Amino acid sequence: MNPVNYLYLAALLFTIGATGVLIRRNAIVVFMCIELMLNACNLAFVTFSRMHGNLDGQVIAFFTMVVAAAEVVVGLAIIVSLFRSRHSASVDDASLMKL
Amino acid sequence: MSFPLLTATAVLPAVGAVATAAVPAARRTAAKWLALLVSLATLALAIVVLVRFDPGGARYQLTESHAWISDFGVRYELGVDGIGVALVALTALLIPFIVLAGWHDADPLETGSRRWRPTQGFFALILAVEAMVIISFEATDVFLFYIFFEAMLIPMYFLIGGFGDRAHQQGEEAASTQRSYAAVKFLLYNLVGGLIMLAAVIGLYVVAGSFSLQDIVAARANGSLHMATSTERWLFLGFFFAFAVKAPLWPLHTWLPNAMGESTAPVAVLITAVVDKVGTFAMLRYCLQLFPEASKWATPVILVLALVSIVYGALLAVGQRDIKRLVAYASISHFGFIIMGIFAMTSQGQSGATLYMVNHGISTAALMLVAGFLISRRGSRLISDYGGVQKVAPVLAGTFLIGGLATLSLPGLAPFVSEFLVLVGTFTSHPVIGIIATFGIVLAALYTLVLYQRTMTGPVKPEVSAMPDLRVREVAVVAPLIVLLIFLGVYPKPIADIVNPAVKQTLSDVHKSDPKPDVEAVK
Amino acid sequence: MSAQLAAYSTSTGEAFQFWVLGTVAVLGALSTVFMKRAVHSALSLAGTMIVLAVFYLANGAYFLGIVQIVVYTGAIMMLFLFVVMLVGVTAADSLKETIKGQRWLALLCGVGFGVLLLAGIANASLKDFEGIGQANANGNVEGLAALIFTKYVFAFEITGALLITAAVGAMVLTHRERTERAKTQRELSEERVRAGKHVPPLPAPGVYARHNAVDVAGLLPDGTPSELTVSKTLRDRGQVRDVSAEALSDLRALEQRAEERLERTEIDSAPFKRTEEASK
Amino acid sequence: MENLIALLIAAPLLGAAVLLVGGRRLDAVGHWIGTLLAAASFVIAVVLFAGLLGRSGDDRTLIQHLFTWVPVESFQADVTFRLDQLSMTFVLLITGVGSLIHLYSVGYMEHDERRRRFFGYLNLFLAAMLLLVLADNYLLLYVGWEGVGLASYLLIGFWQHKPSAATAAKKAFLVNRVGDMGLSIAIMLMFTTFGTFAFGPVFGHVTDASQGKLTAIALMLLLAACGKSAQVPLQSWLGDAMEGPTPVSALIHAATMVTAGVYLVVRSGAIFNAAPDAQLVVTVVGAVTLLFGAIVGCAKDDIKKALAGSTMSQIGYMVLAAGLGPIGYVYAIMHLVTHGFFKAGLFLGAGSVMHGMNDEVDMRKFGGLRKYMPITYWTFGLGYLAIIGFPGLSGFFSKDKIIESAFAKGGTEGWILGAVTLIGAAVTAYYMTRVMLMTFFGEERWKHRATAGESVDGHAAPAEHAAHAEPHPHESPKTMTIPMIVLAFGSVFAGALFTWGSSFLHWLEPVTGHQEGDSPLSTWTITSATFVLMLIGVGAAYAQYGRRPVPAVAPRGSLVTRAARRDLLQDDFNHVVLVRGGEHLTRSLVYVDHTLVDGVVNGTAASVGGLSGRLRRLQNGYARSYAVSMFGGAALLVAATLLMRAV
Repeated sequence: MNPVNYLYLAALLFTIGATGVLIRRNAIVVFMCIELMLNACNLAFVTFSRMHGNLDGQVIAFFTMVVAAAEVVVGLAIIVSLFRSRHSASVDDASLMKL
Repeated sequence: MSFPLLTATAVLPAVGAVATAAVPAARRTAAKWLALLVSLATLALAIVVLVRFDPGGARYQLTESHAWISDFGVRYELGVDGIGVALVALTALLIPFIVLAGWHDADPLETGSRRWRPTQGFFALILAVEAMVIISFEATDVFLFYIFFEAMLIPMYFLIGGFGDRAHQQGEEAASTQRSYAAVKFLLYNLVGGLIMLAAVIGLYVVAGSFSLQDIVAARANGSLHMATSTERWLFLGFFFAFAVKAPLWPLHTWLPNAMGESTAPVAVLITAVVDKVGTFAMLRYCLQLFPEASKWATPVILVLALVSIVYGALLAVGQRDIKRLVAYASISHFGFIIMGIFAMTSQGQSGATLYMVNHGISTAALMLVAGFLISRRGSRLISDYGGVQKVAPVLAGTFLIGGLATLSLPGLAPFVSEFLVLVGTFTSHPVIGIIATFGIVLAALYTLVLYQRTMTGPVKPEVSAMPDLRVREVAVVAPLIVLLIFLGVYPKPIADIVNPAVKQTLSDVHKSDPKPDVEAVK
Repeated sequence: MSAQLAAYSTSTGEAFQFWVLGTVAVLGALSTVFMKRAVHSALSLAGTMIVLAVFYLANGAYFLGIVQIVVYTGAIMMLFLFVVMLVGVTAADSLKETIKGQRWLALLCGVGFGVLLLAGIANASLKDFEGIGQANANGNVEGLAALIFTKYVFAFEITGALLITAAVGAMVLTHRERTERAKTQRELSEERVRAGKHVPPLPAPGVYARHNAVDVAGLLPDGTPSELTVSKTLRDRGQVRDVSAEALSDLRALEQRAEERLERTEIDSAPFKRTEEASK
Repeated sequence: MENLIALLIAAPLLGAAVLLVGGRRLDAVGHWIGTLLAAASFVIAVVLFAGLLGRSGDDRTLIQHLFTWVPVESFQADVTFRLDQLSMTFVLLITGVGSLIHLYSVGYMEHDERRRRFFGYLNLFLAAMLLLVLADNYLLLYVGWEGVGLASYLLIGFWQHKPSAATAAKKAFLVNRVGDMGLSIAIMLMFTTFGTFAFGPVFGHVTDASQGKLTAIALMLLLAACGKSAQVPLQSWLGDAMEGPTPVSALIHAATMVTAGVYLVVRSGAIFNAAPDAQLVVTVVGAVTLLFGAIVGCAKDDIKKALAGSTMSQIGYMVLAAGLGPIGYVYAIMHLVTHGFFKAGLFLGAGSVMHGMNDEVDMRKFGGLRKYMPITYWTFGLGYLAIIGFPGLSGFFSKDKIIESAFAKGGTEGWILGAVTLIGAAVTAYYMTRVMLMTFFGEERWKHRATAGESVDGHAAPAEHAAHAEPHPHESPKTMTIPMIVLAFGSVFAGALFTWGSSFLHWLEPVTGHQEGDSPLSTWTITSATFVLMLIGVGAAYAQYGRRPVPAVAPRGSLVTRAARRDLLQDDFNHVVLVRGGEHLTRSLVYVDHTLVDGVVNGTAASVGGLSGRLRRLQNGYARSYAVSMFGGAALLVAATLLMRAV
């Protein structure tokens, strides 16, 4: 089997995640979908690193994880405070960017 | 590397602007004095430039050149020719008077009005405009020029929109709405022009590969840079449009009456006497030098438009009920003369046009500032609200009359010389247009004298019966201008000598020479 | 030594593993998106991540595989669950779309994007590949370390800084400044007295010794449940277990037996009446 | 000696500057400063005159070059003065009469609190007028030309509190501007034709220029002359100009400024000689104006307006003469000078009368004044005799010469022009006699009209001290009578002096050139014919106004009379055609500017605003829809890259 399949899988997962971001209203779920996309990317990186036979891809994936962790922390904090302030985790409720 | 004199003339007011803005609101008067001092210092520098400038010398003098955005060949290049130095001097000369005349225009309004008027901001903006105008007169790099040509709009926008006459006939609300309308109109008109010019500037860079005016002109002269006719014409139109909006040329003029009508008199003077000059100046420097062939190609149309401006502006001035708008339309007529002189393509026409820029600056300043003093006394811009002022305030009336006579270009006052030169210059190359333009002098007499008669003569209106005559500050503003008008009317030779060589070179760039008279009466 | 194998080539085993787990991963992803309850989404996402971890391992990224399990599935997803708990596992948010045309646009974009990606990968001819073996020759972790602490050291340091910043940021965001002094017990009780309701503490939940779970309402003397005894949260979530019915039936059964033993029939209805009167 | 020329102008200019800038502290002495400086200028003029007389006829031209004024390539305008016999004549007239009128004004304006300013303006006028006649090129002449226009504007409108005065001033300036337009076009034509507009070179090369251009130049100069000298069709301002104080009317609108047109034509003689068609037009204009003014003069009841009409007609004589070419130039100037004397005298007399009559101007409210103001009566009388050309007085000589020259033009033109001038003489006699009789003879119509003191068209001096009761006619103070007497002398003897051995002719000939025309009629015939016609005119007037009493209220009069009272409807024409039309034009243009030119722009702005309003809907604030667009964008990017790699 050709490891390119992993890439196909990654693409699929990424797309699913993205669609989720667009569809779901619950901020937490949206966030999860973002995580899903990140993971898809990681998979792609890892696969690439295998195909090129060097570890840089893995390093990138590693950094991605770290950044993702940081992002999750902050993002969840935001969600929490958002929920506190307006008692809902729906992204549509925070639609003040209107003109 | 000598002392960068030209940079100094621009930097000084810029720094002054920042400093003035930094003055705490409590020390409002300090800000005024600071602004006045800075403007006077700039005037001193400008005089130094004027003295250091050698009419017989190289075309561009006191030049400075530094690499700026090397990727696009944009350089910080300054240099003045005779025309530029004259206009720099004019700008530096007028600003102190504008500051002095606007001494109380930006004071906080009396209680009951919600409008906030940052005094030091007013003066800082004026200085900022001065800096930008001066540098755009000195720039010899198209891109550099363009930047300041556009940047000018920002302070002007705030000056127009932020500061109006303190008393207004239709009350504060209506006034502020009209003011913001005027400001936005001013901004949009000039921005549109600027955008089109930007396209042309980029196009020029694509074609010429350089932004340096001198390089391009030289390259065109020695044929190393060839422009396709159509390209040249499009670029010319792009530049000319922006300048015609700024100038303003009919039918792109309608922003001027609003802007001048709604802003305070000093700001109005700033618009018409200083900022708009950049437009006509740029026609002379950029349109003609960069695109000689296209300029000649467009001459007939432009002359006709200028002619329309002259007559149309004068006729509308006759029809105005509002003093400031009247002056504005008069200015449109005068700009028609200037543009006509530029595109007459004769040395008389172009020297006349340049002198016209200077003289019109001074005469309009005189007339408009006195009108401003008048308006500030009565709190109305309507001509019909005045009458018999001459009886109660003879000095005011007298100065107003002199300003008016200058506007109708009475011989002996400066504008006459320039106007006659423009007429002669046009007549020699385009007789019919010259003759029609001559009707302008009758119309000018009409609107000026009607204005004077309705406001100053006749029985004294009760509202003006208690009107005080000019105060010391106001006399200090007007008197020097009048002296200057008379002096330049009697002895314009100094300026003419500075301007003539530059005009001669411009004409040679356009490959034009004055038509010969039928009879060689003088050898 | 499957790891070594995996490092150099793809065995049929790996193929099999890919197809099985890949399906699982996709299903997990889909359910993440389409599950009504956030908790379920979280769990299915965790599942997907674990699968991915396995894939990492299969791709010879042993370190990442472990990290994936430990950090992601172990830490981050649990964090998610905590937040879900904080925010409240409210009734599932409806998947009904509120923004007009949003869903269709989303699907269109999604499908289009996916197709494009796949197409891109497809026509990027990636037939041959050299395994990770060389790189992993002297250990995957050592290899990574060698890279991270030499080539990517700055990035590494910066990410460290990022993490700290994030932590601080999270604290700042979630920290709530107390504006007024916290009330003491005494003040609270005095308040309650002044308010004049529930001067005594709320009744405890649970009935006798048979139920003492928090979700069981205490019974009034007549056996009907009292809402007061259950915490508000449970009430809101409708998770109160009502045991009054079986309690009554137990009672009845008890008395039945008592009668049988005492052969009392004429007065059998008395306790019932009493209970009924009481229940009125 | 040349250096004195600038002083001629400098003296009054200095006076103007001092008086106008000086402020109230000069109120006490202002008028004397002005008068002295005017006199000083006159003294200098006399000195120069003596100097010129000392020279031979041909080198009596002094040139003083002050500085280069406007140098632009071939356009070289210098401030250069040229004093030759022609300008000398004018300088003497201007400074002489000017000084006298300054003196007169001292008394006349005594009660006006703005007297200082008045003298400032008078000095300004002197300076400008001298500049006009001394200029050595047309551009400099143009400066003086408009300068006198300004001065006359200021002086006509001196009593600015009267709307009528302000309007009259404005009108005068505007009509003059039309003329000035002609002058400036003429200068441009000269520049294109000769490359210069200095007198010497232009006149020297006239012969080389094309006929058409010369005619054009000449006609444009004529237009200018018409504007300044109130010739048809630009005459309408002169009547209204009488709104100004009487000394102004005497100096500017009788003696000097209005004759500038004649000066221009005579000075440009070289050009006109080369353009016969233009000359014909000049004579026609002169002839028409001659009759026009005379007719108007007959109908006016306002003494000053009557005199104004006469001025127009007299200048008509001069212009006609100037149009005759070398035959007439000298006589045009001669009549100009004599007319300067007697018409100034007449105006001063009228002023004196008004001074004594509470500034009443309606002759129908005068009468029998000779007893009350004898000096005025005598001086006025002499002036009257002079103007009607009573034998021996100055008017007689100058006018007869013109009539002769008119006939001498030869051909039918000669006959027509001659006839016109003869008729003009008769009509002149008629209306002047009318003025004389209505003012100084007959019963005293000003008595017993306690109410009618209010002057007809508001000729009330600003500091109105006299009660509007019955006027008490009295002789004017010395400052006023002395100038009148001097001028009376002038009007009596000037003519004889000039013709004595045709001294004036010899004096001017070097400049203007002269040729004796051969008139079909002998001098005696013409003289006697003139005399007879004059008698007829006088007789008619006597029959109408001397024998029977003059009605205090003007009778309706015939159609012609009524038309003449309204300046032969010229003003109505102007009003209807120019003023109304202009108003409509400007109004409609203002409308156009607001709706069309501005409307286009505002329309664009509005449409853009609407469009953006719609686009705004996209910004619904939902993060997810933004995400959609972003994601879609990403998709498009991927597609683009793929396509790029595909192709």
